[in-house]
Amino acid sequence: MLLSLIVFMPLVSAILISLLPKENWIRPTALFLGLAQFVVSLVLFAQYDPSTPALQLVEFVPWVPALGVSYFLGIDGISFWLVLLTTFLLPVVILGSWTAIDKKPKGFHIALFVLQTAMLGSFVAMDLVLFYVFFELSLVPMYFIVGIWGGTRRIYATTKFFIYTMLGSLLMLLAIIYLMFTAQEVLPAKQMTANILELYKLDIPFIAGQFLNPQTLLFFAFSVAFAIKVPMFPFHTWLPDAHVEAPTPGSVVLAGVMLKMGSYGFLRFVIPLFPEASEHYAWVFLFLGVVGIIYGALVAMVQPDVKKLVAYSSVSHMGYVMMGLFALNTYGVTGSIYQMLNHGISTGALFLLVGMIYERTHSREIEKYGGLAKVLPIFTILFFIVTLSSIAVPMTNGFVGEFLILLGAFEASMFFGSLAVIGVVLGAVYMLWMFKRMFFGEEGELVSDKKHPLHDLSLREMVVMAPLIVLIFWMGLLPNQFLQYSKVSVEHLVSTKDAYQLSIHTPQPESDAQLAFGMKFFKSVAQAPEAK
Amino acid sequence: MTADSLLFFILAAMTVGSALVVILASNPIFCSLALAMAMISVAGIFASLNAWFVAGVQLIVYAGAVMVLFVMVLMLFDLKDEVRAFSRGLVSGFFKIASVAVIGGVIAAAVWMSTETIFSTAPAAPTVNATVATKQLADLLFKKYLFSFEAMGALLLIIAIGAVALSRIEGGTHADK
Amino acid sequence: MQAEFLFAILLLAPLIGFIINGLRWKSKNYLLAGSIATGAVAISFIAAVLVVMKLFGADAPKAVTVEYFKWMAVGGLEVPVAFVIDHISALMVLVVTGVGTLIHLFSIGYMSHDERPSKYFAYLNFFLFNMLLLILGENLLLMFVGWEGVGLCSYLLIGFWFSDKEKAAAGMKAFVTNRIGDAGFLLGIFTIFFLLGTVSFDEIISKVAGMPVEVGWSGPITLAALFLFIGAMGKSAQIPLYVWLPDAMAGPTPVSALIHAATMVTAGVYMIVRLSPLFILAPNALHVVAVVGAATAVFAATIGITQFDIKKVLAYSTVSQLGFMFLACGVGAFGAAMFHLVTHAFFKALMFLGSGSVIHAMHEEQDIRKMGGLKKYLPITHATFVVGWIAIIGIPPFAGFFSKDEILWKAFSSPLGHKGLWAAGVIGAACTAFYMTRLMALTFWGKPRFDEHKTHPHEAPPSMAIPLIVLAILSAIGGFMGIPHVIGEILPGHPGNWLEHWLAGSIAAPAGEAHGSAIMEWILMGISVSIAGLAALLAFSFYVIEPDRPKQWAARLPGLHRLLENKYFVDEFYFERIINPLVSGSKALWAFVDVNFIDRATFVVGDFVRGMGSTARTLQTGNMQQYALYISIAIALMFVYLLEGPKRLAELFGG
Amino acid sequence: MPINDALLNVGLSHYLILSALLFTLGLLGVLLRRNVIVILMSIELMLNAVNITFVAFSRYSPTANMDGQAMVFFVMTIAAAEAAVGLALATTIFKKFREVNIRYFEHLKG
Repeated sequence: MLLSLIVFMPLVSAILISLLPKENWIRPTALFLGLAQFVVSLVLFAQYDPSTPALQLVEFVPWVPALGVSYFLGIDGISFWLVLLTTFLLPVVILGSWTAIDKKPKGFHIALFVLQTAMLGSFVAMDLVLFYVFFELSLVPMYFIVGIWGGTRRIYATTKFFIYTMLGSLLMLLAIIYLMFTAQEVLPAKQMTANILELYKLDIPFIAGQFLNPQTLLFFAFSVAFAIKVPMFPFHTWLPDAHVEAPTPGSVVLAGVMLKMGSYGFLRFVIPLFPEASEHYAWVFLFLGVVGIIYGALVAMVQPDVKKLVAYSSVSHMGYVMMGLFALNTYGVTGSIYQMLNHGISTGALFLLVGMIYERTHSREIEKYGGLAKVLPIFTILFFIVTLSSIAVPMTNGFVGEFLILLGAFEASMFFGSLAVIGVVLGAVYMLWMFKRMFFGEEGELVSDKKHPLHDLSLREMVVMAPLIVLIFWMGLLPNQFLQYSKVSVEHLVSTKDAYQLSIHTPQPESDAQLAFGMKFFKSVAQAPEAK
Repeated sequence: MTADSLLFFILAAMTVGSALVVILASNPIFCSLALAMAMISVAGIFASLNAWFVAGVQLIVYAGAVMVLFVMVLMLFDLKDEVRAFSRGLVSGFFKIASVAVIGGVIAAAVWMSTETIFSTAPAAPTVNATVATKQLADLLFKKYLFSFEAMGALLLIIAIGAVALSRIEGGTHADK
Repeated sequence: MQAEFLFAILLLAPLIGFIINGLRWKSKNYLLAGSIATGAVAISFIAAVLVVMKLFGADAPKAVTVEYFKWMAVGGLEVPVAFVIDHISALMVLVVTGVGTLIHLFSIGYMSHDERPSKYFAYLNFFLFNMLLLILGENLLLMFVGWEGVGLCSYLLIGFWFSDKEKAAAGMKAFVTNRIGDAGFLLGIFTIFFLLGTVSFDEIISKVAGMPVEVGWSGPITLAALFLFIGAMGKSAQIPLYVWLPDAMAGPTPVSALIHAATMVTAGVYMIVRLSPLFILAPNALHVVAVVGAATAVFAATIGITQFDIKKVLAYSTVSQLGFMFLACGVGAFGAAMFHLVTHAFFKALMFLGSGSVIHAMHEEQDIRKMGGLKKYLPITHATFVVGWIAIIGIPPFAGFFSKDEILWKAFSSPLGHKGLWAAGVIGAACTAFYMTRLMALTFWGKPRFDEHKTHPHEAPPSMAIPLIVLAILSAIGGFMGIPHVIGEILPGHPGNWLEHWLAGSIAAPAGEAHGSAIMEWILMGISVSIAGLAALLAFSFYVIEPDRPKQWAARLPGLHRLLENKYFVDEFYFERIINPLVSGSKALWAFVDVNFIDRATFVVGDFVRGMGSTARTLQTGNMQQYALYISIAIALMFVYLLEGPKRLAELFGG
Repeated sequence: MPINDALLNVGLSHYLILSALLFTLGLLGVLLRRNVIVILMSIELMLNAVNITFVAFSRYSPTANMDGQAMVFFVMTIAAAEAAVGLALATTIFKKFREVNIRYFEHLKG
């Protein structure tokens, strides 16, 4: 029941919020509910067993038996951190948008919570149709978040976002239906099914070098859907628009979690379901990943709008994630999972910071700033730390992910791996150049404006940033504590990807497990360094 | 030509002729009068088919009640001769007539082709006494189709209320806000 | 005491200093901040000494290693947080913490008028922490952490006065240029890891021990060595990545002394020495190292001749001296490289601090054309600077002589060496002697060229003078740790080459016979010293005896002078040919690929759908009769279909 | 079927063809006329055509069943109801535009 609780608690919260009579109750209630669902998700630490690759905390209820569709939830090392990242970011976002969202706060928070359910659902759904439902459901609240609380071109941006993503997922829907029918024909049960564990057993025909064969077509149908969501290089143009127009919390959730639904999809569905095609066409994704890294960095470099710069940096960072995934080795995949978390945290933090300065000056144009370091020292320090994380300086989280990805990519293909390293340089170029122009030098017109003096971060804003900063260093200094949760699953995936199977883990009844969950949590953290 | 067939052809000619007037006359009053005529002719047709009761109802309900309604509304509007009785558009007009012709033709062809096989050889059922026939009809309506009959009643009630409500709305859907 | 404990103190003391000063970054109390920072480094130094002591003695271990916890463990990659002090890192850690302490001490006085002394000391401490990580890290990855960390601190310290756009830009330039090197370093790590399956130095060295020497260019070890050398190029400012170092002089002068002369920039050399058993297997890579080193040595020295900023002269001098160290590495004389690294740390730190003292005295004036005759105002600074000057131009028995001469001799005699490399080294040394003498002459000697009534240069306070004196002593005697055999033999007591002995077990030596005899060594030594001496005399005559001569020569060789004064137009070249095209190309990419191509392509799809929609929309007029028409058409068609209309018609007309 | 026969023996076909004729005329009226009231009248014509069919089938079915006639009642009821609502709508349209042209129904869209 834990997973259902985690997934649907936000939905219940949304209903609760909708019943609130007074406007000024909404934010505290939302924050409380957000924190509550985060705390509930922490129970995962106690219930989750990192030593097995099997699916855990499984819930299975037939939904549409005739089609083999079921309400099937489960979690393993691949989705473990993504779930926690999602639940973690919600309270941060709510607190971060305390003053940024000034109209219709009720609707906004409802949308945020519904979105939360959709995102969590797609991370734990182990049934393709259920996954698809959650995957698509996530579009709706985001559509409204950008479309109602966004900037001036919000309608354009939100429509573009919606249609782009929708288009890809329709292809995926076709592929899902095809898979379900294939399962009916091929599997011994002779029954349609969307159960991913059953579908893993399919051996879909693949002919190397030919495009028109089932596995290749299915592979690309799924890939396009997820590549748009990630977004990978040629499908990325919705992202900068959506990010620039989205309100700060929207950007944070979009960059922090929603993009990961794409890369998670690759890991959960594309690679295990279509192993031959994945291997055969890995070079396409390595290539597009490299192009994304370099292209994103170059274009980010010349953006006049700081939010757009961060958005393009997302394209670059997600390029790393794609490279890591399609390195198809332990280093790359582990690095990718790590990089997903990093990106969620550091890009989320960057968007929050950009939002904070935007609230003060109502401008995002880099040229209008300058000399902020003198005026807003605390803001500068935080921004700098996040910048470091974004450009993957060692001892911050970014380094671990990027290093592992590059290591994996280098093993998979020396050529692409070496090219990707250029991104390391360019990343420093665009971030530091932006940093220099905004924070150093003479004070810009917005900064020196005596009529509107800038105030340094308030206590609330510091509280928002604190957990992110702590995580940046924690994940950078003690990565093993995080890596150990996904280690077994990743190794299982990589080593058996040609015949990937996932069993269901049935835990020994442990009566004291729930009681001692706090103890166990701290023990697991304390033991982390020794874990192999 | 027997008397029956003569009666049929006269009634049919009256029906079709008055229907033509309905759709061609430019003055709505003429239209309504022609419609009344058509109703009466149809009642005659019913009678020729031995459906005496239905023929009576046709006269009372249609030629009586419905026609009165039409005429009253027309009087209320005080409409003159219409300058343009028919809607515009040569092309669409052509399509309209063509499609109607096709429908009519196809139906006629269908009748032509199918009656032979189904009923033409079958003689008309033996005529029964009008009283018996009406009794049979009542039996059907109040037993077999009781639910539908009652539903009809409810429908009529709702329609009556709805019509009153609708005509009382100020400005209809375009009420000035 | 336990090694774990000592290492912890050694590493954490600067980190704690950083945290304390970092938390009170707003404080203007420079004395307190400086004391905390200096104390932290001093503690670190003491701990370092205590650890290094363990290496002495008859049955002393070759290295002291401690492991704290696993940092990363993924697949076959296991990266423990482990540290080692062996004979190489012992040398380095002592230099870094020792010279570091002195420079911290000096900084107290230097930064006394600054707005944010606490922040400065925090950065300085953090730098030291990272430098120690770099030096002590037991694996390549940990070294890389320090490697990037020192780059970061360098960025922060160069841009310390960030309100000045130029200085902020210099910081960024340093970081980005370093990053290019770091990228190479990363590739080097990858190559080594996939070749040997480990990143630990100990295991790398034991695994390469049995490997044959690679002949060609494409072998994995050669590749790894070249990748790593790219890293070294960035950090140690070699051609073509040296451009950041002269600009890095924008930072406070003690920073230049610590980071950009004594410690960080030598990290590349240190790394190569550390991996010498690997490099020695790739002679071709070593040739590259040697040639780049020699070229840099000459190239930077020639630029140094025409610079007028006191710190810029020293910066180019540093680049040039680093070139010497790489030359040494390239010819397989890793010991000589280490030796020069140490002596260079002494005398260059001394001279930077001296220049800091001068700048402090002249109220932030850095142009040597506006100095002159400072000898009488700054006697201590002058005296110590003279020691540094003699040391760098290589007059025996000062430190520079021994180390530089060993490099030159090895360049000549090593199996990997070449006469051309030797000649380049001698030219570099001559240029060094010339520009250093010029610097001395223009700064300290001759007549003052500043307004003596307005500017009153004052001698440095003791906190600044003490480090100068200590470093001067070290510069004077530092060379005796590596007395060449030929000299040792004629000295009383026959002192051996202690350094060579100390490093013997830890570094590799090139296979093959050294050529050249003791007589030859004497002759070459004589040649190089006399050439340097002549160059110094020439400079003396140019700038002290006949101050007009430089201008005459500049007029006589206008092309060369312009070329040198503008630093061979390298910065301009990079700017015009790399940075500008990159920026404008990116703008074009954005405009064409994103906006005009991808977006337009998606719009085409959208417009197509929209076009179909608006075509279909014309059917939906809202005209009820039209709708009725559609219904009737549909019914007609349905009837025709149901009654098999076409078939019937065919029957009707066909047969 | 010889023409004489067709004239003498009136059977089901005759009624059905009459019904078809009436129906098409009604349809033409619906499609071509502009006056809402006339259109309503045309609809009545079409309904009557259907009624003729019902009664004719009822009469000529071999088992003389009355279901067809029962249906006629329902159709008539619906027709009456439809006329009532249609005329009410026409009244509202007339109130607004002082005319009962069908094109004003275009304005009924939300």
